[in-house]
Amino acid sequence: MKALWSDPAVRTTLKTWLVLLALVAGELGAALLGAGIVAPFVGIAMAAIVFAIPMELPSAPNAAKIFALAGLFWLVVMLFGLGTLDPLTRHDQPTHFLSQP
Amino acid sequence: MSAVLERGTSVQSHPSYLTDGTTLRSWLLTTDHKRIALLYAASITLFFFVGGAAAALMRWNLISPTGAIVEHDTYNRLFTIHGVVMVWFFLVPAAPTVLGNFVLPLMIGARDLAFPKLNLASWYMFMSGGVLVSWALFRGGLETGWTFYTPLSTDYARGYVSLAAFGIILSGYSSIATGLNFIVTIHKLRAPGMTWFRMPVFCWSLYSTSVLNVLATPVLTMAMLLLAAERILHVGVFDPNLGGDPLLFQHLFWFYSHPAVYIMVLPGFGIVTEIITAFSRKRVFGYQFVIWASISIAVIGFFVWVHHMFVAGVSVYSGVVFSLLSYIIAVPSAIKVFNWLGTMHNGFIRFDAPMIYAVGFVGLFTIGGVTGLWIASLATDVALHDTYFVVAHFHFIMVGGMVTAFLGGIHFWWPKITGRLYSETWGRLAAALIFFGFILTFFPQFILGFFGMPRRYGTYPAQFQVLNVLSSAGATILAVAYLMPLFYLGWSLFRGERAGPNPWDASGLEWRTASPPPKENFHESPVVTWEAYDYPPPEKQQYSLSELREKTDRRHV
Amino acid sequence: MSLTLPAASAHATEVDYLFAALFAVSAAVLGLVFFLMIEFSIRFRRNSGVDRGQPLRRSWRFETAWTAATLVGFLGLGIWGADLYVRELKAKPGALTIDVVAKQWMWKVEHPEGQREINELHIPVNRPVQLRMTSEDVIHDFGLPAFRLKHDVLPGRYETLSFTPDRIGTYQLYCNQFCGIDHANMIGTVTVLSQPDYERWLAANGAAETLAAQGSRLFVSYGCSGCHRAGGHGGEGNVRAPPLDGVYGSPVPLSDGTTIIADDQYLQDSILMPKKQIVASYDPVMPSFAGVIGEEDIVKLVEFIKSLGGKS
Amino acid sequence: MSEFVAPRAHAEFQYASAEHQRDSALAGMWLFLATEILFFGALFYLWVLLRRWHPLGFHLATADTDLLIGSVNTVIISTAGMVFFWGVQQAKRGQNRPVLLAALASGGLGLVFIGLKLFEWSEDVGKGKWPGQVFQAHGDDIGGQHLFWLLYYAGTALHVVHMTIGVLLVAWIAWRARKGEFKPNFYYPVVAVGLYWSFVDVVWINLYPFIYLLGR
Repeated sequence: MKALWSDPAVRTTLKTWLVLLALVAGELGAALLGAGIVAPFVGIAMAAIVFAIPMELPSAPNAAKIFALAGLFWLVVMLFGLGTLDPLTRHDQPTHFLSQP
Repeated sequence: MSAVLERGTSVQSHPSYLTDGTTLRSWLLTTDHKRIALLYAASITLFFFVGGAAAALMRWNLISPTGAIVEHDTYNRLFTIHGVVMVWFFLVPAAPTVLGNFVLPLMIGARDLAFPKLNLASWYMFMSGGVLVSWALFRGGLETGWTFYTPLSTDYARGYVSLAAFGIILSGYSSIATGLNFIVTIHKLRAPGMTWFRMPVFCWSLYSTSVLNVLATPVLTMAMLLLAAERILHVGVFDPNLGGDPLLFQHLFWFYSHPAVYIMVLPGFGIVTEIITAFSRKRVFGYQFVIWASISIAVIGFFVWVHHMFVAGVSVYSGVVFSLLSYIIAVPSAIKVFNWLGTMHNGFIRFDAPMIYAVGFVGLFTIGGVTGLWIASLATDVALHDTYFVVAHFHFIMVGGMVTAFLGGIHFWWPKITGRLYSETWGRLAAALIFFGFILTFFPQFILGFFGMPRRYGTYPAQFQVLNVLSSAGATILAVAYLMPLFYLGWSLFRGERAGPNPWDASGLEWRTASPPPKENFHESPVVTWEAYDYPPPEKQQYSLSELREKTDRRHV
Repeated sequence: MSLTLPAASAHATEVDYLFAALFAVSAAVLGLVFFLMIEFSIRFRRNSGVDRGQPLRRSWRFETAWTAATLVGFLGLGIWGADLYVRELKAKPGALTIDVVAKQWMWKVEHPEGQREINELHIPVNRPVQLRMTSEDVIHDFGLPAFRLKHDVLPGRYETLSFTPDRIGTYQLYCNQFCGIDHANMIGTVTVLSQPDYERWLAANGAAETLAAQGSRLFVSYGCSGCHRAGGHGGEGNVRAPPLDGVYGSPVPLSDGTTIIADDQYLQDSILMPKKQIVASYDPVMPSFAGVIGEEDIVKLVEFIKSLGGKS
Repeated sequence: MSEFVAPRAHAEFQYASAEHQRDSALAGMWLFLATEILFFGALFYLWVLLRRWHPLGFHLATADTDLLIGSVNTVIISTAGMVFFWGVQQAKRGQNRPVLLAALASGGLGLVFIGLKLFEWSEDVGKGKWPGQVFQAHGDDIGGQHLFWLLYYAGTALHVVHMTIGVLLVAWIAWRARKGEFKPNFYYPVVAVGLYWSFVDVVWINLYPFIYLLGR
């Protein structure tokens, strides 16, 4: 058992796993206490951890980094940045869409 | 030409990719990028003529203000199938999958693409999508327009919308696979010495195109999946009656479909650059500027999609922001035109068929480009939106630009692909006829649109008849002209003169191997020690006039 | 028939100036490009013996300068267009509000005094008009070439289009957004009449009650007056629901401590989603009328409440 | 020049070497994941905006989801990812047996996840939460609730499709490990599958708060 623990691979894996579980517990607890709004941000933090450790993005080849960052950049800046410009600045005057169940 | 001979190749000892296996199986299960390019060429030609037939029927119907041959419903199905087939089964895939597949590995000195099996799988995905869309077509088609706006497409259209949507999703995955393959190939498989800034411009434009394909297409896939779900389950993310918002569909659709415009035209820029530099015997003017223009078009292309929605009910802020952003993309396009002209300056220009197409492209693309200014400006867009002006504008870019560049590229690389020369006389004749037919078809549409004729009308007020008849006459000429290459190119396959490795005397790695190339592309792996387009400077090209004439005349026997 | 494109409003004329500027810029660019292309094609054809000794000196300064100049010029056109657009989009004071409901494949128009017409729109000259448009089914587009205007008409919400006609005449109306089989038949006319002609037209076509008067009757028939007091309906001293006289345009204190101005949107929401904003010191007892009261009747009820005074 | 001499073991003919092939394959996988980011990103985009327009409906609908199964599944999928990560690290040392064990355990956890998800779906459908004509809900903003459940099925179904593909890939790794194919200089298929498997994890990690936690 001790030999297993001295293996850095096992240590990294276990530590990361515990951090992830703690974050899940944290967001769950926050939601139950009525602070569910933090949950998506915890989700993003967990995603960052997975990208960094099991997916080894920081030590990946340059091409891989460029591709991953391009994906994130397009998601954040294009789709969410520019894409929400209209929906969030529009002043809709809805008619009664609720009339149909 | 001498480069090949110096490298001591023996053309006879290696079979070309065409003769290495002749069974049907050796074609349908091939992973050779050159054969896959030909598989694509065959399927794309088929789709082009399906879409073209729909266009011809539409144009003939519009000879009469009351509709000469078909009812409204049929007309609507015709323009929908024209749009769907032309956009997703011709314009988006054509240049990358046919010309890109064939010449990209040759140009960078690779033996194949990075993932040959994925390349074959991409053709099968494309064909499955094509089968679904054709199936929808044979069962009666659909009547939504290629834009699939909700709630028309979800609640009201009676045609085979979901089937077509799944076909488009499959063709989208095929584009993603091709784009991914190209990007990794360019990153990883360049020959020794082939640095990023020694790559031909066509490779750069394929790279930019692939970035757009890979990052924009998934968004369309999601939009189309939800569209099909809405139609099948009667639920409504995009349906205002069920709490959704139809503009969200339009946002997702144009998030893909505006970059798709650049997906379609960027490879055209690359092809035209290759042709102009080869036929002017001069290095591309402002090589790095041209490359950075491609990259910035690819990125800025994502900033502007809301200009398709100025009258759709978007907020005023976003209208103003996206209108100004749309103007920015005019700059890299202007740089490209400027540099094409700069390349011709001081060149030794030879007007073979590919060069006629390339110069025609520059003219038509510029017309398409400046009319883009008219519809990027908010107040004038409101006047011109959804009229024939827009139809004419994007056909100048798509047909005048992209199809012309594609045909130019086919003629340019035909000797490399087949090892044969086509008839130059017929080639020039067809090119001239295409330009005449094109201008006659689409120029009147600018005027029609300016005077308010709406698009997607199978009938129209009588005041528009004269121009519509002109346009239909042009379309007829165009249809004949587009059929011509099928015949003389087909004929050259069997009777054409043998081309030799480098009939155009062009620079570039693809011209330094045999025509047609051997299966593994190069008999001996190339090591690149020269810059792209290493033509000597004009003042040092010591050609006597008689030598020049001899070189020119050789092509016209 | 020859092509005609009248300019029937000041906005249309202004847009035409922008068109002229765009035409000039386009002609200049195209002229330059085509001139150079043809010139180079001839001068530098392969077997011409012209001196090719002077290469183009591409200086960074020159390249940057023309790029920046192009960009600034283009942005100028963009700002010009945006300015026109924003000004025309603004609601104009004293505008005549007309309701337009689109359906496959016709335009239904309802005037404030109750007149209705189909595929036609009659309006007076020199008075701002605001169209309040919605669709019963798919997306349509109300397109008016003579006014250089068009706007999509969406189901489920109101879109507005405002303009001030300044020339008497009859103009084309098109549906510009593809809306199904008979899209090409969804066309009509807009007739701009002189003020006296418009009065005559109103009189000839509309003995009908005003929207507000119709709303007054609906106020009773839907049972609103059981709880709310308004315009003489409803009992005195009723404490279950707030009285509505003079409420339009006034601030309303809400139970969550905030205050809201009672505009059209608020009134409409209060009928359809009464639990969304509860007026302070009242119980949330009002049922939702979503699905009970149709769209046209909602418009009438809101008009009635507006007619009871208040700051508009 | 030397890059193009006869390829060594495990490299296809277009590559110069095994490392060359590995780097290309991993770059390709990352690029594929970038497309997946945009694919799921479009769904989250709709989710954020519709939630903003229908806070009440989404709030009410969240209360009808099964928080227990959702949370257990989150733990399971995170564990599955980490188990496979351990396998990846062993593969780099060329050890096949730990890779086999990790792949089997991780794939097994994946199957449990899918099983629980199927059970949860049957529960949801039993509660009338199937979008379309049969949809049943109580309270206000039925339209918003309906939209929530549509997004719920879209997100979870697409995720389960990815999970299923992932389980198959992990099984393929187990099969190759059993044959003892991985060596210290040939392990990139394990890394590539690990990237995909972790990405499936990331998608769920972000779906979880949107489905079960926000507005609860």
